[in-house]
Amino acid sequence: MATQSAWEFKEGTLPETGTFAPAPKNPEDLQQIAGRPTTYWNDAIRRIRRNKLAVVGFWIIIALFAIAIFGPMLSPYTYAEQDLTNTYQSPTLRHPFGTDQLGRDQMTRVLYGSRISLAVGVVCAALNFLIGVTYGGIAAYFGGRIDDIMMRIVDILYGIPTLIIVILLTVLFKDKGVNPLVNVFIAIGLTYWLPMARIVRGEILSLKEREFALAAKTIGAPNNRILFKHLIPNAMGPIIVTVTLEVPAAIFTEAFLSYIGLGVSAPVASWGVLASDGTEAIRSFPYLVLFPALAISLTMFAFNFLGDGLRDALDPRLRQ
Amino acid sequence: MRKALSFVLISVFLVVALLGTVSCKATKGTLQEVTYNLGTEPATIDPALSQGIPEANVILQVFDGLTRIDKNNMPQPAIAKSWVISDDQKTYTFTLRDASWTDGTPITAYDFEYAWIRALSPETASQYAYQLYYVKGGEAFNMSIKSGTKYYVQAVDAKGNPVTKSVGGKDVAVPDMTKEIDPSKDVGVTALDAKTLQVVLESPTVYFLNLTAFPTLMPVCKAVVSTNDKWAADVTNFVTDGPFKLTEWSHNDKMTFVKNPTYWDKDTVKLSKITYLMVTDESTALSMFQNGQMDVGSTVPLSELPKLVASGDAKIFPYLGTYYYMFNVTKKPFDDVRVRKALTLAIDRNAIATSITQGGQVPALAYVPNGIADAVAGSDFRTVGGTFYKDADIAAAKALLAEAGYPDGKGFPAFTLLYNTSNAHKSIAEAIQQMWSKNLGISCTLKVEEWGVYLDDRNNLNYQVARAGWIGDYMDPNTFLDMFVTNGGNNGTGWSNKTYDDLISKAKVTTDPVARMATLHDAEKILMTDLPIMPIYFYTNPVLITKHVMNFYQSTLGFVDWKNAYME
Amino acid sequence: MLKFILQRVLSMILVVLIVATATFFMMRLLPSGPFAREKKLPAQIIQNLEARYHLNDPLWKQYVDYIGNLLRGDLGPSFKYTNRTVNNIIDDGFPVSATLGVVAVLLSVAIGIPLGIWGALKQNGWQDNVVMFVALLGVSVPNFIMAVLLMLVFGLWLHLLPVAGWGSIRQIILPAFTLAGYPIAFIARLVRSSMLEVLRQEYITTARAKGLSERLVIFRHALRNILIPVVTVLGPLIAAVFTGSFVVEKIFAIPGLGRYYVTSINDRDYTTILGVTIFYSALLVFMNFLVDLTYAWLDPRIRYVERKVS
Amino acid sequence: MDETNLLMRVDRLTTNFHTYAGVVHAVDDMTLTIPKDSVVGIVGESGSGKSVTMMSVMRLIPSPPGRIEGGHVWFDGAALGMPDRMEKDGPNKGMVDLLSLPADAMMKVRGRHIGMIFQDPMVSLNPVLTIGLQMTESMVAHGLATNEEAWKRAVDMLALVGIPNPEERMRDYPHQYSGGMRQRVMIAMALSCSPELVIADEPTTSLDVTVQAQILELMKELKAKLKSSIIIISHDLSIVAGIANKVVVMYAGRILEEADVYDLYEKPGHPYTMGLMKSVPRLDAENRERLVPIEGSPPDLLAPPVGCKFAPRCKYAMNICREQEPPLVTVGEGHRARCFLHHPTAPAVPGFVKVG
Repeated sequence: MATQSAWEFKEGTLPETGTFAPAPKNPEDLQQIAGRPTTYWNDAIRRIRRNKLAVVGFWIIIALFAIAIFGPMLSPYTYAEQDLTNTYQSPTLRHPFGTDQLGRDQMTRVLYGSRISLAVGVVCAALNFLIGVTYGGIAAYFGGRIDDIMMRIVDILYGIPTLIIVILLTVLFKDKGVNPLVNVFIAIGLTYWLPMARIVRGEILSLKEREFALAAKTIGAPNNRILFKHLIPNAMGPIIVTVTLEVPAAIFTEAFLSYIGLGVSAPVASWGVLASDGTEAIRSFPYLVLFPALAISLTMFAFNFLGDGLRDALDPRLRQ
Repeated sequence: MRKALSFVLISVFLVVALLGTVSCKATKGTLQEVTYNLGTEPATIDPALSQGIPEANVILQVFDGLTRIDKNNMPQPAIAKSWVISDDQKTYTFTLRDASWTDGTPITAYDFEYAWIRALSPETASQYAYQLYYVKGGEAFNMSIKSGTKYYVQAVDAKGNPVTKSVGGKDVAVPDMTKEIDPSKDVGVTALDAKTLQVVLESPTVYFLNLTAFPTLMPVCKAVVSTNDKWAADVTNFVTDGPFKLTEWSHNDKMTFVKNPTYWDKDTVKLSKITYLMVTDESTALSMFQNGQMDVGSTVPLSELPKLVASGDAKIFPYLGTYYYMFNVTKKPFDDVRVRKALTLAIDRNAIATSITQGGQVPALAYVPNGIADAVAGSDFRTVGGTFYKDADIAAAKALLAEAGYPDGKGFPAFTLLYNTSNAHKSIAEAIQQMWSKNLGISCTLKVEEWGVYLDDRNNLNYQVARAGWIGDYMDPNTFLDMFVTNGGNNGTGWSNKTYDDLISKAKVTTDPVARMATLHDAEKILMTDLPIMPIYFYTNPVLITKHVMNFYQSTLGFVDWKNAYME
Repeated sequence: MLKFILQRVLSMILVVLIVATATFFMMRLLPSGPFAREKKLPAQIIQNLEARYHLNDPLWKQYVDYIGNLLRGDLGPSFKYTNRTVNNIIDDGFPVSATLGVVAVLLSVAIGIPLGIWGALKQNGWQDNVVMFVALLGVSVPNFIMAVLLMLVFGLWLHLLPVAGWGSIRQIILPAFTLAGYPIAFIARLVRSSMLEVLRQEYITTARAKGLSERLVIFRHALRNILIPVVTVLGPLIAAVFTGSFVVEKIFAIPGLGRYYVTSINDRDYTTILGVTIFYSALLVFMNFLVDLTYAWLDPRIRYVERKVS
Repeated sequence: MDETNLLMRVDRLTTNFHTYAGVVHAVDDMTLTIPKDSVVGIVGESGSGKSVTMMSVMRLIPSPPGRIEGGHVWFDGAALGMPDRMEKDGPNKGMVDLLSLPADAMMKVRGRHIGMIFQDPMVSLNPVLTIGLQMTESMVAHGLATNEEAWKRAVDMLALVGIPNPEERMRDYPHQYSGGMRQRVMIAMALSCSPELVIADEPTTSLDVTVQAQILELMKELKAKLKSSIIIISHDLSIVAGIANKVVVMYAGRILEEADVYDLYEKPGHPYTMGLMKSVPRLDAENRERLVPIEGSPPDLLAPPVGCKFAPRCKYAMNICREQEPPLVTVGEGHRARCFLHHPTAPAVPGFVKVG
């Protein structure tokens, strides 16, 4: 057996006199080990800062918003300025993203387009959280008839053709002086929370039968607390995945909406509009679709990296 | 796990690779077979119900009318081998040749009579019935009200306004039971015998022989159609008389035609098989064309057009149409002709045609497009009429705008330019927006609308400036000019001019070609002086076409005829 | 159970009727009608057309007639395609769309689930990043660009596959992959995220401690616990994909049902709008019903049979 | 100790967790012996490394972030039936190092030779699979029985652990069982393959007190019937005392004291052990002292204190305790402790039996 039977001291030193004297009590010492005060949020921030991809994602998002705000101001061109003698120019130093069918600087248009597309993305994500998560959560948590009615409403909204609703919206908002982006938000808000509601409901249906939820219920925690503090945080994985995947879909839906007249009017163009317009010319002028598509992809990657990092950081079960 | 994934990936690639070993391109040789992209599913193959170009491009291959348009856009004898026109130019007597339907029965004048009456009867609800309004009594019959098995004129009150009754909030026309219309007597189409068809017109119509080649006026086999109202639902009962026979119709996918062995002029027909595809996406159509999956395509992506024209893969055909913007003359500031003229002069049509549309479009400095014969043989209405203003006459435009009270655009109210969903319309609108802004200092907002919303707004004068386009129905200036009469269904601008209305009415009854054309020139001059519309360019019709296709014909109305085409 | 199914079937019929009613009245609010043309038709011709399709009846009567016919399974004549009925259109289009849909859904599941599991098992490794990249590409490249790219690369440049059209198995591949792009990504991401959570559960440790192979641990113990979000996504996905995608069918020139969802609205082809909408929503509520039944099978703790009346 | 009677020896095991915040030394240089047919208790507060040690033995440390950095887990090669993997010579002759087994061989050890009972029966059973499947799959996976045989044996096992109507309840799902019943199922499951060693990780912690007693009673009964060794892990010294022959006290990833259960009670060799004894209710009614919890909380393993890890909380800490970590010294027959108070020059402490 490797049991030590003799006293051995490090560095071969012999204990000095006083070594075995009782050490003075140090209450701070006890305080210190009693735990450095790491709050939930401190801990989450610490975790997320260790996640390199999440940090990269975070900075990309900051950069994107900075570009959206300041980019167009710095460009020597405007998004509308045409040069019909200089159409379909391949990328050059003067026009790093080339020029479009009207000879406009594609880079300026992409920079400007980020304003709309990012706004659409953010609003879509917010609506998903506000409506989709709450709605699905409530339906699943209360279950029974409430669930049945709430989910049948979702089915109905899924079933009615969005295109009809959208065209009716264009008629409704015509000449009302409403900010065109608001119309887009309404149109996206009408449908984009539906998948989220269904996914959250599916998750909560299962989670609410789990032990921790049942336990919370037995100790008499109020419903909204169980739902929002116990159940929904545990469904964060699918929620974040859904949000991050709905956002690009919404960005492209905005392009479709503006195509049929709901949204900002030409010559302002969002990334989605630039990409779908560019697709028509993809054979000869692929750069027209490339740059807006890259911008959308970059945004998606950034949001996903950050989303994953956030999920990991906020997940109560991951803390040790 | 890795295994499962690699399995999936490997099998996917294997499948792709295996399927890929067979190349898609089959050598065609000189098979007399051609594949054409119709672009869209035809709404019908029943001539009476034809709605537009895709339907016409099917119907014209499988039907032969009294006349057929040749490659010079002139009507030639077809089922009618000859005709006699009365001195007052109102009665046409056609003598039919010996020809037969695909079921072997002979084509008779009764078939024509039946077909035209059928197209005109209200319950058929033909959208192109108005092409038969030239026939005496045609319009009245089409407007009549059926009660029981008989047709009656709509009742009118003392003031001459039609009487209606309200049924569930809707106004329904009331028949005048004292005034019956008997189509066999009251409509001017009569089969005198099996081979003689007499047509009486409301008024002399110089282009009537062009119209008899129009899809709505095609004969149908009375024996089949009168007994089977589903005769045009599929190919089995689809009895026709044209150069080709429809043998397959896979909806939204393709149609197959073969040479009709019973066609009277079958020796002229060289193609043995035509396949129509219904590829709506322009880019896909181009890919299929480049991949050898089609020989001729009716659409070309704008951005690829210059390259394709240069390489010879696309040809530009003339098209009888004008692209223009309309002004709502009932609203300020467009009630002022100087404003309209300033806006018309301030745009650079040449730049639009060469840099944006890029399809050989002609800058429109008048309304009626090129390609319509004038009174003198060989002359063109447009050439004779000349132009009415200069392109990009910015100095004049500025002067006019200042004269109207808006020097350098100062004080010019903000307005909206309306167009319908399409990237081409968008680009043109964006360019014109900038031209007005740069050249005149006036700003407008662009507004796009879904087709139906746009039409509704346009028809209700709920716009300020709107994009529009007009494609001629027949080879005569009238098809362009008569729409702008006061309250004309397609006027759309609120513009009204008494002299203009009179000139158009006069042209309708004038039989002398020279006097008639002069009247129409006068009318166009008024229109182009008052400018309720702002012509931009004359359409063209680019077509993808391989070098192997010979004698391909596409009329300036956009109709394709494969009768004389062949592969080389 | 029987009572639950009966209740659900009733509520499903109700949902379809509500969708039909809402669509019926909303589409009639759309500006322009089925016979609006740039070249306006003469008033009397429009009158004849309206008479032919009973559009001059009072709206309530049109509605009652329509619902009556609907209950008999008659969806009415198409206004646009004059010789065809809406039943014809669905009969022709649905098998095509559904064929493509089956392939696309199988691809989504067969690729999405393994990809997601792989990513989770190799969390934060390069494999995981590859999965993430593929998935995000599938999402941020929308299907109208994906379709054109696939067509250009595999059809036009490599000559491996026909660029478009319908009729052979080889013509299914590109559109099916286009359709599957988004669901593959969605499913892979959902599976990865749920799998990461499930793999941390104690019962997975228990299973491993029992000496089960990793394969059994994943496929028997973990997979069923992660399928709820996947099945949730699959329900509406199947309904949507089986009834066809407008973009994919248009770009690949596929004669499916999907094109009618947009064109019928643009054409104001009222009966076709209603027909395809009702068909889709019936399929949708049915799929969601199956999803709910599947939940109870996937997780025995979820029970639907007991429904409290309060 | 009789070397031939040895079932398992954990030898200088070190397990670290590489987290975003830094490296956590969860188990540091841990040595532990498990004789055949014995019950060894491991006691310590949460985070002391008890569970991590056992998960390391099972090689079920989640990786990343966990990593076994060093040491061996020697297991009786004859019991494993792996003659070709046994050490041919040396102190570990006849033993197999579990840590160096290939993954598939290790798979055959888990469940078959080492069974494990987890802390929380509520979450340790798969909620979506029937009890029957979860009971039988281990036997089937190890090739010990066909499905039918496994079913029969599982029913017997359920009966053995006291589940009424076992035949019917095999078709039930975990949520249809109460917590105590689920723990019985867990025990039956762990024992189903008759493993040589059963590791019970806090088997009663999440149960209420009456059920706790029942489960412990059940384990004692089973121990008598079946010839397995048991490692019972608990933060509660009293629970361990009732069942174990030998007790190991762990703190901050280290053994602080290891002794025969009677020795430990009679002559606790570490102030921490003394603290533990005061902090838990004793089942024997005589000792009705007021419970005295140990002041402070376990150290942050990301930045453990220098010297003795317990020193900051130790009433008797000396200067040296803050400078150097005391070695594990033998203080009696099979009794080892890690404390400088045993040093000959250290002052005497009331209640502390010094062996120096």
